[in-house]
Order: sequence, then C-alpha cells, then structure tokens
Amino acid sequence: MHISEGILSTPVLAGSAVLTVMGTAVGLKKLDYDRIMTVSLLSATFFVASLIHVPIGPGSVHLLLGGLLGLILGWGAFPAIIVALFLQAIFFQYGGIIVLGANGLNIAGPAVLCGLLLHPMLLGTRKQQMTAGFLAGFCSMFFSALLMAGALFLSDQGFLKVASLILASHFPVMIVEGLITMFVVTFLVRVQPEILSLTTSPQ
Amino acid sequence: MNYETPPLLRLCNISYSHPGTSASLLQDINFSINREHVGLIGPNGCGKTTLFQLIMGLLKPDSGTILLEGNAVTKSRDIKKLRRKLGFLFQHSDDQLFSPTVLEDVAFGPLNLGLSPDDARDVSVQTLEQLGLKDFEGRITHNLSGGEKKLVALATILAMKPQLLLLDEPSNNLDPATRERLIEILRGLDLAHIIISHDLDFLAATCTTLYTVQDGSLQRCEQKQVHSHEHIHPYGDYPHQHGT
Amino acid sequence: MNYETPPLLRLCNISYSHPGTSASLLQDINFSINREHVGLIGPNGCGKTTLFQLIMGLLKPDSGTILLEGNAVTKSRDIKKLRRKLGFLFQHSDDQLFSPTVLEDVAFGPLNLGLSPDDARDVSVQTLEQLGLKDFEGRITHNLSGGEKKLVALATILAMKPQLLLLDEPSNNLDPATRERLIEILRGLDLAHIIISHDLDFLAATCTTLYTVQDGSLQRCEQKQVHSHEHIHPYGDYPHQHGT
Amino acid sequence: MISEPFSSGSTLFHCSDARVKVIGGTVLSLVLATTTSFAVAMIGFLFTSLLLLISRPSPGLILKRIATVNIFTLFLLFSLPLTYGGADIVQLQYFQISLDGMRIACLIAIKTNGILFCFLALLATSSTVSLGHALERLRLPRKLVFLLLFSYRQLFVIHQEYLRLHRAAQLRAFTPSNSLHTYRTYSHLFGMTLVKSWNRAERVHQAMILRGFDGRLIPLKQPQLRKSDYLLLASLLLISLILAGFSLNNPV
Ligand SMILES: Nc1ncnc2c1ncn2[C@@H]1O[C@H](COP(=O)(O)OP(=O)(O)OP(=O)(O)O)[C@@H](O)[C@H]1O
Ligand SMILES: Nc1ncnc2c1ncn2[C@@H]1O[C@H](COP(=O)(O)OP(=O)(O)OP(=O)(O)O)[C@@H](O)[C@H]1O
Ligand SMILES: [Mg+2]
Ligand SMILES: [Mg+2]
Repeated sequence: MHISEGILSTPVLAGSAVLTVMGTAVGLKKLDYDRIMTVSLLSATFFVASLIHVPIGPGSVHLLLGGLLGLILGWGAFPAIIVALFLQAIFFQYGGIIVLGANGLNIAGPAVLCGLLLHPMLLGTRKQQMTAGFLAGFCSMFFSALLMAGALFLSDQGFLKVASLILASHFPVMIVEGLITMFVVTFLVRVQPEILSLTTSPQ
Repeated sequence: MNYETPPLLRLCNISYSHPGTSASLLQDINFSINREHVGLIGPNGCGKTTLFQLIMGLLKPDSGTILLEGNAVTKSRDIKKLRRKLGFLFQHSDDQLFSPTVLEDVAFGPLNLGLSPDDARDVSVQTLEQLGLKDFEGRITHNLSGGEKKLVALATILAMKPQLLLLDEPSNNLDPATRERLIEILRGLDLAHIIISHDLDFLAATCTTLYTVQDGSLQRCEQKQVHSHEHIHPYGDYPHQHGT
Repeated sequence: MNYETPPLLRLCNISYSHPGTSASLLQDINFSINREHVGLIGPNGCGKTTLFQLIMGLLKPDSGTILLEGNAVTKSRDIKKLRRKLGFLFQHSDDQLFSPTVLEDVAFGPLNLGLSPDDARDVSVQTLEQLGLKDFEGRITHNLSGGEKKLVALATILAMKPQLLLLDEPSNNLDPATRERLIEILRGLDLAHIIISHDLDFLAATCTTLYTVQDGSLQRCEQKQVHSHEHIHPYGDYPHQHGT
Repeated sequence: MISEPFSSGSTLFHCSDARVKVIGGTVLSLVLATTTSFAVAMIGFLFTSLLLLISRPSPGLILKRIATVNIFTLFLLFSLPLTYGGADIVQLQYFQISLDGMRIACLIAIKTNGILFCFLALLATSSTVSLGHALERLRLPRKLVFLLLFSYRQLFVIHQEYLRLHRAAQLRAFTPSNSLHTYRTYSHLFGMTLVKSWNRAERVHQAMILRGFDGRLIPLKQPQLRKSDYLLLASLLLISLILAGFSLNNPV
C-alpha cells in the first residue's frame, strides 16, 4: 500500500504534501491534550495492525484498518496515521520522508472521510453497525488504492496499466479489510462502546 | 521395564538461553510426569515461565528432547498433538482471554478442535458449570474481575479436555475466598498438573511433589515430614491467609 | 486543640460510586494521616484502588472533602500542590513507566517540577542509587523484569520528594528476595505511607496501623496483641516465606 | 520484532546531531526525488552509497532492507517495459518492449535506492527519540512530536500484548485458514488489543499528570551543535545545491 520514494513526479509530491499538511493541521487542532494519549496509543495500535498477517487465498496480507481508525478518531485519525507511517518508514523503510505526504493523503484521507461519513450509522441497529463496519474497511481501502493509482497516473500517463493492475489486485484485500473492520466494530460495540463514542464516556 | 507405558511427558537434557543472552537460563533439565501433582518454585526470573513455554513448543530448546508418551516432539504435527493434551494457564489471564463474551471464549478451543458449534457450546456450558461459573456465559470477559478472569481462563483450557495442566502462578492477585475456591477446584479435577507459585501454602494444598528451579537446574525437593513453625504477626484476628 | 497543626491529609465523609453503577462503592470515608505507616486491606474489587484515585484527584468524590494540611482541595491549583506532596505507586508498573530509558523516566517528574536537566539528572541518579538500582540508568524500561519495574516505578516517585506514599499492592509478583529488599527500602525511608496489600506479612513488616475496606466503609482494625498461631506445611526445609 | 538495528554505532553519522541529519537528509532526498535527469540520479546514488558505506551498517540486515524495498522496483522493471507504450517499441517475439518504459523503470530504480541509502545513512542512524526531539526543535507542532514519541514508546508494549494474545489462540489449536472463523478470530485478537490500548492510554495519562506533566516533554539531553555538525550540514547542502543546479539544466 505504500508508494516508495523516487516514483512520483514533483507536482504530485507537492500537491499531496500540501493536502496532507492541511489534514494534519485540522486533526491536530481538533485534538486537545486530554485526548492526545489516546490518539498516541491508537496510532501505535494502527502500526501494530500492519504487522498482523491474515491469510488470503494461498498467501497472506497485512492489515491496514485505516477505516476503523477513522470511525474511532474522526479527524484525529489524520495525524495518527501520519505518525504511524513515519514510524513505518523509520523501522521498515516502507515509504519514506519525501513521499510521506502522498502516502499520508492516500491512506489517511479515505480513512477520515469514511469514518466521518459512516459514523452516524453506528448509532443504528446491529445490522447497520455491521454494514458501517464493512463499508468503512472496504471503502477506505478502495479509495486508498484509487488514490494510489491516481497518483501514479498523474505522475506519468504511461503508468496507466500498472496503476489499474495495482487497483485490481487490491480487491481481495478490500474484502478482507471490510470483514475484519466489521468484526472489530461489533467486538467494540459489545465490549467497550465508548471507544466508538457510542455512549458518553466519563470525561 | 520396557513393557511399561512411557510417561505422558518427559524432558531429556533440555537446555535453553534466550536469544541475545550469553549465559544459559536452563541447563540439562530432566523431568517426567505422568499423573502426578507437581509444584514448581524458584526466584523471579529463574526461568519457570520459560520452562513452560519450552514444554508447550512456544520456544525451541537449544538442545535436548521433549517426549510425549515416549515419542519425540519435533515436527509441527507433534507440537499440535502435544498442545491438545497439555493445557497452559498463563501468568496473566489478561493475555489469555480475547473473545467478547465468556461463552465464546470457552468455546473457541473446542471449535478449533473440530467440534460442531452446538457440541462446542455444550462442552463449554458444562465446563463453566463444573467451575461454578454458570451465569457467566453472557458476561463480557474484559469486564470481569481479576479472580473471575483466572477462573474463566482455566475454563477455556479445561474445555479442551487436556491430560496435564501447566498453571503459571494461578493464585496471584486472588483474594482469600477465590484462592480457596481455586484450591477446591484443582483438588476436584482428576488431572495431572504442574503449578508454578511463590505461594507455598497453595502448593502444599494442591501438590504432592515439589521441584525448585535454581541456577538453571531443576531439582526435586526432599520430601521431609510436614514441618511446623511458629508464626507471628499482628492483627491475627482479621480473617487472614498466608501467601496470596 | 485548635493550635495543633492539621494533619498532612484528611478525608471527610468521602462517598463515591463509579458513573454508570447504582450502588455506591465507598460511603462516608473518614480518615487522616500525618506521619504514620498505614496498611489497607480488603477483598478484590472493594474499592481500594478507587480510594487512592480519589485521594490523588484522579476521580472526583460524589460528596465529601479532601483536606491537605487543613485546606480543602478544590481548585486545580490545590490538586497540583497535593500531587507534589503525595506519591502514588500504581498496581501495574507497566502503566507508570512510559519513557524509553530508566533514567529518562525517573527524571521526568523532576524536570516537570522545573529542575534544570542537570539537576534532574543528579536527583534521579541519587534516587536510583538509594534503591540499589545504580546500573539501571540506561536500561530500556519495557525490557525490565516485573520486580525491577516495580522498584524503578518507586524511584520515579521518590525522585519527586513526596511527603506521603500511596502504594497499591507493591509486593505483588515479587520473589522473596526482592520483596525483602522492598521491605528494607520502605523501612529505610523516613516517609509516611499507606500500603494496599493482600499480603499480611508484608504489611506487618512495614505498617503500624491497619485499616480494612469492607462494604464501602473504612474501618480501623483493633490492634490486638501480636498473635501467634501454628503453621504447617511440607517442604519446610526449602528457604521459604509466607505471603508473597 | 520491531527494532532500530541501525541506530547504534559510533560512526560520524551516529555522533552527529539529529537536526543536521534531518535537514541535510531531507534536502538531499528532495533533490533526488524531483530530478528527471539520469545523470543527476546516478551521481546522487553514488554519493548516497558512499554515505551508507560511511555509516557502516551490518551487511546482512542492510541487504534485507534493500531487498524488501526493491520488490516494488522489480515489479516496475518487469511490468513497465511491457505496459508503458510510447514511440520507442522493440518487438521481441510475442512481446512489445517499450524502451521508454525501460528507461523510466531504471530511473526509478536508481532514485528509489539513492533516497533509501540516504535515509539509512542519515536518519536510521538516529534513535526515534532523538529524531523526535530534533523535529520538535525544528519547530514541528508540539502535539505531533508528542504523538510520535508516545506512540513509539507504546509500540513495543502493544505489539507484545498482541503477540501474547495470538499465542494464546495458537495454544487453543487455532490454525489460520481462509474462513470467516479465522477473520473473526483475528478481529477479536486485534479488538482486544485495541481495547487494552484504549484503557492503558487513560492510566498512562494519569501517571503522567501525577508527575507534573502539562503538555510539554522536556528532553533530558539538550544536544549542542558542534563544529563537525555545521560542517556536515554545509557539505550536505552544498552537494544538494550542485545536484539541484544540474538537475534544472539537464531535464533528461
Ligand atoms: N523473550 C525474552 N528475551 C530475552 N530474555 C527474556 C525473554 N523472556 C524472558 N526473559 C528473561 O529470562 C528470564 C526468565 O524469565 P521467566 O519469565 O521464565 O522467569 P520466571 O521464573 O517465570 O519469573 P517470575 O517468577 O517473575 O514469573 C528473566 O530474566 C527474563 O528477563
Ligand atoms: N472506571 C470504572 N467504571 C466502572 N466501574 C469501575 C471502574 N473502575 C473500577 N470499577 C469497579 O469498581 C470496583 C472497585 O475497583 P477497585 O479497582 O477500586 O478495587 P480494588 O479494591 O483495588 O480491587 P483489587 O484488590 O482487585 O485491586 C470494582 O468492582 C471495579 O470493577
Ligand atoms: Mg513467570
Ligand atoms: Mg486495586
């Protein structure tokens, strides 16, 4: 899911960096010091998700779960994901510093968007909650892959076929992300609903 | 001699050191157990938990063999078989429970063993009843108290019908009443077990043989006659217990 | 009477129930402490930890007042002052250590109190030495053993020079040697403390007064004369201890 | 396990100030990332290879890292010549090989590795903590740096927590497969990890405010810039400037 350094063109790098800085700024602004510890820990948990490999067909993929983070944190997911991506760059050299803007936008943008749009559905029936969970996982992954393909295509029209190949290959992953996000959401609803801000937590 | 059935579990010359450490933590451990009730003591960090992890195949010994019913455990198939026969209760129950409700957690093992959902549920309900946790089925595991978690963790293991229990400091953090209940339960089970504990009274109540791990080697304690020594402390009138 | 200096800490009619629960957990707690060594016992879940959290201002009592040196603690400035004078050792050290290295963790408090980095470093090194943790400075906190974590957590608190220690089950999971060391340390400190523990022998060694929390109320145990009762268990020859 | 294997050592880069390395490394990477010139990319690559050699990483580990990053590069090297299109086409039996595609793929491979080496030599030789404090002194938002430092600190704890739960599942005969049961189980394992993190956050926050925390992390070490740091920064910036100049004059 990460684009490595050296692939994207300058305008794409610059444009996505600007958007990422804006998203992060909004996220940070909405974040007060009482919640910052929670966001740090969720950021770390998001990082840990990328170390979990689940089987898919004959191979396995690692989880992303951006949609879930979006559901939980809303705009706060933006800085949380940026930080996790930075740590991934440091630890595993996934992505890098210069493409952090592009990778951040690709992953955090859809995560926040899906989270904000789907969160109201969590207040509904059990079925609606499950649907919201599935859609959060599936759609955030779908839009991330779409943005990634778009970034490649905008960098160089010749990437068209490669980009669509990447997009297509992500479809099974989207389904797994959807299922896992759905199950985690129902888990949270039962075990500690205030994580999804479904009950007013004592603050 | 050769016609005897081999013991359920046997360790031959097991040595182990954690990667990155130079000195070896456990050296030439020899031990066998069939249907005994064994206690295991030793200072913090001497390698008791590590020994259990070696037995369960979670760590690989640097040298030595583990034998299950006389057969060396080497391939991953053997390890799977061993894990079905041995139940391991973690030092921290929090690390052992992960399903939303108690019933789901207890049924998880039986389901993995291939039971149908209905059978798995029956086995789980039975096990919970056996431990006096009848109304716990629908409770959220995460919200249970420490003592309740310990008992539920025990249920998740018993539901898989093991032949030998490895219990890592089961009486830790339990209040006197829950601790008594655990002793009753362990005495009621007709199962072999190895119990790690710093709580000698708990071991005295549940075990017949005692081993110590010290400086990397496992030694059987001489079974002296029951000793009695005087014991003094204030507030003796408050209902109390020694060694929680 | 009125000219006496007021006690360091005083609780007046404190009542509390967790939000969402109906029955109140603690009711009309009255208590005061100046320079005593107090032990606190009670079954799991009776609200001992909650009481400490109330004292430290982490939870707000439903009714009642907390007085620090005779002044009611109400404004956030008062709470800050209270937190400087009281040191709270958590039940789980893992939650209390959050810096990468031991030295940084111990220096965190002093730095926040406004000490210069050099002074903070000096205070921390001294505190670590005092607890016999001299070579621990550079160690990574999350790799320490349970007992070591507990001692480092104590160091982080002592580095802030509190006047009263609140210790929540400090002897849990400690081996006999570390436990003895902790007892020595606590006796060596010239500090008032309140210790929650299920381990009566530990309390007997470190406290002079004992309170119990039961059914929501705090009661002082009558200090009977030191009692002695016989005590029997096997393996008495293994160097042992009661109540870990 | 997660670790920072390159951050310990005693080479020039390990001893340099993290701020210098962040600025120098970012500027140099930026020049390499934006160049479209083969020559500039190549010179940059050679230069960062030199930097990597100076930082003396352990060979086995470094090769592994380079290999993981280059999986995607390899994918491009194989796919772009077949899919890129353009005017320069060579027919090779059934395949149409696009020379433009080949050229682009090679350029990308050089740039990717050049920037990677720069990163490994300059940034990976600092611990995450000193990078965090460096970023704060470079005026990054304090909240963002706080997030970075704290998620870094809790990472290991949370990962170990997950691993222990996973182990518990394994011991109860859990074998992953392509089934709903598997996905549900992973969700429960992750969900429980999440719940624990959430609750730990509150307790750690309490521990911090009890020790006088008011939103600002004060570092114990306040590194002072030395002469060698200024020298390193100057030479990194100079090289970047020269490369950037070349890059502007030679778009191809
Ligand atoms: N994964 C690991 N890597 C390196 N060292 C480890 C690891 N796990 C444990 N250790 C170390 O090995 C030693 C033995 O640990 P173990 O958990 O087996 O002790 P224990 O006897 O169970 O102690 P306790 O009574 O405190 O539970 C300890 O010093 C511990 O720090
Ligand atoms: N945030 C909370 N919301 C609701 N209930 C809570 C909360 N925290 C604790 N409780 C409940 O309040 C009761 C008292 O908890 P507390 O931690 O004070 O007990 P304790 O006496 O310290 O027990 P232990 O000996 O097990 O540490 C328990 O039943 C617990 O489940
Ligand atoms: Mg242990
Ligand atoms: Mg408690």
